[in-house]
Amino acid sequence: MTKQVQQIDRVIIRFAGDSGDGMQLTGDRFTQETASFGNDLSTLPNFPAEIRAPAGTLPGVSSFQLHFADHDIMTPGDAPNVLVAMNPAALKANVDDLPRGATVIVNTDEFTKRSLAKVGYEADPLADDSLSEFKVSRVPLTSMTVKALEEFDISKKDSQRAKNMFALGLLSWMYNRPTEGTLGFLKSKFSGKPEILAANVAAFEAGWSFGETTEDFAVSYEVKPARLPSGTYRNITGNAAISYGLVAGSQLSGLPLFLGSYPITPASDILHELSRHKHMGVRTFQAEDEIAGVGAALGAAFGGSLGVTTTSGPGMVLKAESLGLAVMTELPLLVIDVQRAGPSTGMPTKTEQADLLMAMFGRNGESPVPVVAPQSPSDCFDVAIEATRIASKYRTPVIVLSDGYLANGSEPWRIPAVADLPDLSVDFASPSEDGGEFRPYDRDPETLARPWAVPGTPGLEHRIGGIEKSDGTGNISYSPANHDLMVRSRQAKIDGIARDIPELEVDDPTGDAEVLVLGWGGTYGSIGAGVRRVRRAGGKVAQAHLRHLNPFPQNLGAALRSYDRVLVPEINLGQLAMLLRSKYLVDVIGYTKVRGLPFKAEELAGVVQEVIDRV
Amino acid sequence: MTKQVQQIDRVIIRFAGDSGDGMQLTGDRFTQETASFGNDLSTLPNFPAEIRAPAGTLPGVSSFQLHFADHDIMTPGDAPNVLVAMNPAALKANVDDLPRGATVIVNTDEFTKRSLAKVGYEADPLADDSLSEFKVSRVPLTSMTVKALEEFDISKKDSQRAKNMFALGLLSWMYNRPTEGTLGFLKSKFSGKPEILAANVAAFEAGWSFGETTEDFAVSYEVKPARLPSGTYRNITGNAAISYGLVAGSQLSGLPLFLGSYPITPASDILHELSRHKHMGVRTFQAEDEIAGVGAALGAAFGGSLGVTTTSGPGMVLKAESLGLAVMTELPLLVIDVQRAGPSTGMPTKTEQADLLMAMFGRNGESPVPVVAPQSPSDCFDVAIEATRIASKYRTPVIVLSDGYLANGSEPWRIPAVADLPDLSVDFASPSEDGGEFRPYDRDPETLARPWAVPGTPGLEHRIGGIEKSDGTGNISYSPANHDLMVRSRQAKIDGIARDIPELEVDDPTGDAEVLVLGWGGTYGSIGAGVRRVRRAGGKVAQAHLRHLNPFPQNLGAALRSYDRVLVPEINLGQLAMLLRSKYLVDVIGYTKVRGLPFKAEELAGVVQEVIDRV
Amino acid sequence: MSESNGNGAGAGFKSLRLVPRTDTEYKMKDFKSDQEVRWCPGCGDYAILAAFQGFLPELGVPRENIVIVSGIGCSSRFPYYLSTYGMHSIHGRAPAIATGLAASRPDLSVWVITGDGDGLSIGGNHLIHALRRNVNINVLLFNNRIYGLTKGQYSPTSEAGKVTKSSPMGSLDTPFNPVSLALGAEAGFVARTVDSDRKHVTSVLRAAADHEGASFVEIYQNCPIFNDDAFEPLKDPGERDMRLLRMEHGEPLRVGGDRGVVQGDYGELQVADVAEVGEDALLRHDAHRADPGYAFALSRMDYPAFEHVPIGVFRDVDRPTYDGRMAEQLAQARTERGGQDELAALLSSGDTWTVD
Amino acid sequence: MSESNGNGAGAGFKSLRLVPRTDTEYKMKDFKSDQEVRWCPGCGDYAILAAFQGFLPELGVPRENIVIVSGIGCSSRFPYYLSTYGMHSIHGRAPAIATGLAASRPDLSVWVITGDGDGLSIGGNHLIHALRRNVNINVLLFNNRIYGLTKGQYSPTSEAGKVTKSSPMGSLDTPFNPVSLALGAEAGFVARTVDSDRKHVTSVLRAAADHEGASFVEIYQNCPIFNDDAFEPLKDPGERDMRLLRMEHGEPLRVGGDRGVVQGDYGELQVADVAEVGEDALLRHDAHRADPGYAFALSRMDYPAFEHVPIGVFRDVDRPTYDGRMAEQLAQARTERGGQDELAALLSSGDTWTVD
Ligand SMILES: Cc1ncc(C[n+]2csc(CCOP(=O)(O)OP(=O)(O)O)c2C)c(N)n1
Ligand SMILES: Cc1ncc(C[n+]2csc(CCOP(=O)(O)OP(=O)(O)O)c2C)c(N)n1
Ligand code: SF4
Ligand code: SF4
Ligand SMILES: [Mg+2]
Ligand SMILES: [Mg+2]
Repeated sequence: MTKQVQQIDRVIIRFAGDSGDGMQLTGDRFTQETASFGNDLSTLPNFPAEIRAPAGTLPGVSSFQLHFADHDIMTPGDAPNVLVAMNPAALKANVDDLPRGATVIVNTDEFTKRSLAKVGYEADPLADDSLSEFKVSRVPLTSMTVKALEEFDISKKDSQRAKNMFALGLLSWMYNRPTEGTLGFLKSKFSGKPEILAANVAAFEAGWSFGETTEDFAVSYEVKPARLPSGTYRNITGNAAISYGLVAGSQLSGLPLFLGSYPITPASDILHELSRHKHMGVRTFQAEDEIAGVGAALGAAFGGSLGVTTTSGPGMVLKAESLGLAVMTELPLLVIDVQRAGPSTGMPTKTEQADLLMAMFGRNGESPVPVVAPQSPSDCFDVAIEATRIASKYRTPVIVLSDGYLANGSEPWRIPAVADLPDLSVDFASPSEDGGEFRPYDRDPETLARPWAVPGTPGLEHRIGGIEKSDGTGNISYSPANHDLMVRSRQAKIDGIARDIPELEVDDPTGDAEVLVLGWGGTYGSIGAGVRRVRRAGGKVAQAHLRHLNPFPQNLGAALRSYDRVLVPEINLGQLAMLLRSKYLVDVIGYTKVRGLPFKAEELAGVVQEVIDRV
Repeated sequence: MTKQVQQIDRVIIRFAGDSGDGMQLTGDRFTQETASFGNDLSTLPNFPAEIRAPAGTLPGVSSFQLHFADHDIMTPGDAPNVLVAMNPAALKANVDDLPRGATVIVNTDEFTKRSLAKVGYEADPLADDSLSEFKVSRVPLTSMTVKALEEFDISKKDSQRAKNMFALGLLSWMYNRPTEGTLGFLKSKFSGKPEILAANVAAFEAGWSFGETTEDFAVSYEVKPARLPSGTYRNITGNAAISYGLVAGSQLSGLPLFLGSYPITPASDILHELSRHKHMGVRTFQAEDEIAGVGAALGAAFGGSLGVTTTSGPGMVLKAESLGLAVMTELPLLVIDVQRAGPSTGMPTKTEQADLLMAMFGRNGESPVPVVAPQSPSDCFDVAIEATRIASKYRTPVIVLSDGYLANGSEPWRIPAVADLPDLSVDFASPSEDGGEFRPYDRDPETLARPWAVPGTPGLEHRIGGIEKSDGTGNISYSPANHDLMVRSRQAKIDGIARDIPELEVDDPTGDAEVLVLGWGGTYGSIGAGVRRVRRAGGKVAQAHLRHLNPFPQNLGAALRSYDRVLVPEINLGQLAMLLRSKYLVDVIGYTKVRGLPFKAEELAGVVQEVIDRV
Repeated sequence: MSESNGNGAGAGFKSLRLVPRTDTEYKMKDFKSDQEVRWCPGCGDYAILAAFQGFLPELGVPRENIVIVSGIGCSSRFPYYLSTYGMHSIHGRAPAIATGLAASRPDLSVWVITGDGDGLSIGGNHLIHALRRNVNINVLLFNNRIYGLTKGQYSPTSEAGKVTKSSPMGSLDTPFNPVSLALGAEAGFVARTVDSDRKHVTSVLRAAADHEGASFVEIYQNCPIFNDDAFEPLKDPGERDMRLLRMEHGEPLRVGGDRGVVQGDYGELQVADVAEVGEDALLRHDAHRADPGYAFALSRMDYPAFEHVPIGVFRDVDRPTYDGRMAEQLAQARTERGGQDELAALLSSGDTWTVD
Repeated sequence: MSESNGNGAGAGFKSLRLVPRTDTEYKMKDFKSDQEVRWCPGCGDYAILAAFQGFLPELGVPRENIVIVSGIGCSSRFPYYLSTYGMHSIHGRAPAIATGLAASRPDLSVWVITGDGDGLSIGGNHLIHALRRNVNINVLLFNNRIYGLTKGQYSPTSEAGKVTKSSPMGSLDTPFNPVSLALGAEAGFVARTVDSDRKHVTSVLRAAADHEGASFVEIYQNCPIFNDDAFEPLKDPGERDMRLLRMEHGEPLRVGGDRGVVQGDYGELQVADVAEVGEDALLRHDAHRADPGYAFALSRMDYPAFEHVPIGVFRDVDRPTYDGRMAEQLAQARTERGGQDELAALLSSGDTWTVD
């Protein structure tokens, strides 16, 4: 039977199932297939805080959403066009997000009385008309998988487990995905277990053939590759991109990388990733806590390494005292905060942007620290390099504010040529020719950075620490005038970085928009998508996104003042807005939602339109 | 010989000597004499960070400044009229602060070649004309003391040590101070050592007679008692006042006081003081670190105590994570930060106001906490009670920002009648009559506070923690809508306190000032004295001082807007200014000096006048 | 403990001297909360929870006078599943929080639940200080030798060389022995048990509750997801009796049927054939020795890994508790200084003067 | 240590395997910085500083390859007074900072200076973790049994009942025994010495430097201002020989002339009259025993306070160092995966596709 192939320009698919159903893996594989096919894409995994909450319960539902298209897209999508629900819990947890007309593929095998009752379904939603708005495909995924694997010498549990591969095969057929990547992946994953490998491959193929043959699926879809700039691409998550950026920063600066870190969701994967690159001289130290993590990184920085520490909110606050020491000793240090929903433990697996003011002010005394934030998963790479540049050039800790959405979300990334990356080489201090005394707090007149004198260098022996230092000599000083000078010098050094960063670029295609939407960090995609909608509907709006939160680009004030209204959407209660208002006395309008989730493009489009209408 | 007695209205005396010379004690005693005489007064101790830096060196100099008057005064004074210098180091370290014409009393015995060389005096300043601007009294304090004590059976070291009592006797004579207090003090201090007691008394009396008899001192001075409101007074430091305020808060609320603390300068004295009041049910726990200190206080609060933790900057940042937990669990907790010069270790014995933004924002996530600040040493008492009120009524941690100047400085305090103190009694939750389920996160509709259900109460068993809570039930919740609601509810609860605090009082005597000077915390005295000078010189200026930094008083915006210019002096780089600008979009003018010292009244008067002139 | 009757009032555990008694005859189910238990299938935490819920009625104290404080980790979700008061606090800080609670509320039975990461990594300092201070709390450390909640990094008790997500070439750390560490920190009560042996878990809980002051209990706990079968040699019916050294106060120390523990030249403990050394050469377990050296020696018997693993109570020695001494000081101060109008007296202490 | 010649190159301390040697013949004064020393008159820190400065030439390594890292406290001002590299860090964190430095720079000789508050109170956790990891650092803990810098509160080593500013009715805490704690934390090298005995201090520093991995040295230090004469019984010429137990590897353990150490029933160590028990009954000190039980037993000999105080090296046992193993893993990974254009290969690892 030859089936109809329908051309579409984009689709949003959400895989949902039990934590044990392998949905993250399924989504990942589908993403890789899609990436290698050449679509633009964006992903959003969503998993429970529990490792494996009880099977079949709502808290146990794990999902993975993928948006892909034949053109460039900016977000994982607001609402899925297709939901794959492996059990009643997955259906219940996700059905409210579906737009009318969406496709729902359900695993009917799991819709037993018990499973339904477990999540509070009084009646079987497949039996009544509660799903009448949707196109529902009923597939006995489990039993068909088991059937397809009858021949194999594996346990029943193992064959049931392969049902995610069946689902992946079916969806791969539906969207005409290339399959080599997945087959190769399975081969390496189950290299030691040939029987399991064969079974998984068979399940995948059975899913594919099922699509091809069953009447239920009359149409398959084609989403043409996107016309992306030429180059070699790979799909990348924010955490991987940050890890690579750090390794690149290390290589470009010639500073060996030392990571001191304590595991915490959603930052742990950076530790995991970096621990795999020892061959590039990367040292990873899993510390006893966050304080030791940053302490060790600072110790390594004193020794001439690129010291890095990675964490999330609850760990970030613990580093404040050591960060203060880094400010006082004026040593380079990278501090990566992958923000999650707070306060306190909050919702560890959910995203948020509420650590900005903490990054700015969360230390005793006047303790200025540069802050930068990536705007998309792949941008994490560039931001890590930029942070390395600032830290090593200005001899200062730098805070990078990533977030849970960027960390785990992914998108295609055009792999840069190493030769195109900036040269970050660093000059350590060397003994003065004339044998003069070494002055560890003599500042470079331009950058105001102090010399970085590394142990092992003869003649530069010196002592640093957290007590106020005398300008120049670095000796302990309690002099009132010196303290005032040093407080202002440290501030001036950080403020001066503004001269060394790009101006803010405002995207204002018509040139006469009256409203500017300004964001920072992980909201770039949703804001961009929202703005696009408004523009498509004929609205005029300018967009700009801040990468440097401290110091701000020099033209920021002028940019703000050249619009009638400035809208600042944030996943917090208005933290950037507060900084802008204070610095520029501009009455920016905050739009905030603190739901642990990225904004929806549609929602932002509405808000932007409203502001335009009000001008 | 009858000497002339000259009436003066005020005088500023600074005692300066080696750390081992007992200057703090001398100053303290003179202060007590002065207080009991009925002058208004204000003091400023100044000691080195080292316990006992090497004798005779500049870093080893310890001093105590006292300003007293026959009228109400606000600061310890800008520049001393009288300097008592026990050695060359003390002279050198302090001489630059003296105005022309000041009196200098030096202990000539210590002006040996060696001592002079130690501090870099190439020539003896007593021998050349370098002190010609001053009235210099050369007194061989040490040898006269030793001589006076020849009869006593004590070591030479002990007689030399008594030279501070000689100096105290001399100054007491000069200013006609009552001596019973000092004699009583010596009696109790040396109760076990009658010989030493007698020697000290003899030294004191010798100093007095020396003044009376020597030609060198032709005049003694009288500063009449100040006309203070009637009542019983005592002299009190900020740290003592905060301690008393906490004890009072405990008694007034009926909550037993539990202090969890780790020693740190300049906060340790609160721990010391509170550890002495066990008979009032005060529990003090010296923890292994600041985190344990606040943790234990929070544990005690969960158990129904008034949980308190005290610290300074470097310890404050360590408490951030636990503070976040207190925000999430919505338990009362008092956090006292006695600010010192930062960042990092900074200058532990010096004062600063640079922890305001940290108090506001130094936690991950949206984590609002009320912040209050005392304005003078005795005001610490009232602020501690106010903090208790807010914490227990609103079930929230409250941060009190004292500072090193307030902590160690002192002033007369009119002791309040206990009956006049507010009733802070607290209602713990009790089981509902109808046996309904207990909902630990049901909020009081007015205060938005949740019930405080204390272990031991039957029927109210519940679990709290740092993970986001479901509104009402308090169960763990990952619901996006609930998180947004809870983030906003916690914020609304703190914002709502604005309805429950006094409006800002603006002191604008002429009613037509165009400039408002707004301060917060420990600068009240200097600002007030500066403003007084301006007014005396005919300038018109309004003054207001913020006690509540979060939330602000409801009328603050209106107050700011009703002046042409608002000047905000701060001992930081403009932290309150930043909050005001952001919240009210008012272009306040910051005036900042970060020298580890209080502002001088004269300096501020100049700045105020400048702003007035510019309007 | 004076003759426990197993349930209800009068159980008379020493740590509960100041806690009210109840006549309510609680059942295990009375200690289950309404919250759904959320650990992975097969997690050892289930068994420990069941044992704990089963044991609580024995305490004989009102449910509302029991408080469970935990940190963060899979294990630290414990309080949610108990119908007592509870706090699921922050990572590593439970001993500090419990210290404040126990020191201010002698009428409560306070239990700390922690993990090998929570209690020994980030929280190591609070733990050792709580132990030396002898605060009247019971610390149960669930040792699965892995970070469970953060999905499987090595922990301070993971064996050296362990390959995990964060140690792809093997961990470089020498692990702590939690029992040795606790003994080095002056702990008065130290015990060890295994999740799967409910009877033994219960007996150790009972002993812990009967110790006034800080009790430290290491519970070997299986994490089937990230460190499955870490304790298999101690559970495998064919092997375990060759390895488990069940310590009973006053009884000879025996491993399996025919071997026992004797003392070496420098005080170290060794396993020998009873037939060879004779019954009398076996050491009799003495948990009450003032000197912790012997308990420490016992704690070293599991080297190399799991060769011989002592379970039961290593050490159970009384000394005054922190909270008890604090209460005494308060009482003494009150006696010495009572009888005045205290607040007014405090405020006007020191030199005062009057202005009319 | 291979035959030290006392100074200059070739000293060959084991912990300095990877540190460059120097031919410079340093003198003590070469290790004095230009900063004025600022401790109170009579402070024990002066003596330790002098001993340390006097010892450093022996190391035989260039001055610039020595780094001193300290926390906060009177003791922690140490680095300022030495002409080496140094960091006066923040309270309690020196072991963590030193860990990062030592793990990334095997060519340095890294010393941590800490106090009983800095190292055992706020910094206890970092200390015990550094010890178990066996990072190649030398930790000198100046134990004056008081918080000096903050003017005299009791510390984790202050005796129970101590009256201080923060404990007017006496401290409620049971103190740590730093040596027991370190041993419980798997330390490979543990020693104790006394500030006033320069020769002994030097010998212990020498042994510490000769241990590859973490060395822990407790130094009894007098604080004349806030805790004067805390160690008087060990210094008083009339008394000290009755109390000090000088441990020398391979030698019988003796106290004074006529008494020595024997082993008790449960492994505890006791002092007995040699005349009574006979010379042969005395234990011969063995610092190299793999099992730490004996060292632990030794550490308990000073109960009750200062009855018998062992000084010298309790334990000196080699095991691979953290930094050594880390370097090995890096080298191994490089061997296994070297030879490619590494950064480019990394960036394009995984599934890639090309757009033309
Ligand atoms: C301050 C902070 N740092 C890190 C984390 C992340 N974290 C949560 S649990 C945990 C370790 C859990 O290990 P363990 O205590 O052994 O508990 P288990 O999950 O194995 O029961 C970590 C690192 C956190 N929640 N807070
Ligand atoms: C985070 C922090 N908490 C507290 C302090 C205050 N503080 C400085 S040193 C010290 C204790 C010092 O005791 P110890 O380590 O024994 O050193 P000593 O002064 O006795 O040599 C304390 C509590 C601090 N500087 N930083
Ligand atoms: S991850 Fe391990 S410890 Fe955590 S719940 Fe699952 S099985 Fe238990
Ligand atoms: S206070 Fe004590 S430890 Fe500190 S410098 Fe003075 S004598 Fe030494
Ligand atoms: Mg664990
Ligand atoms: Mg000390």
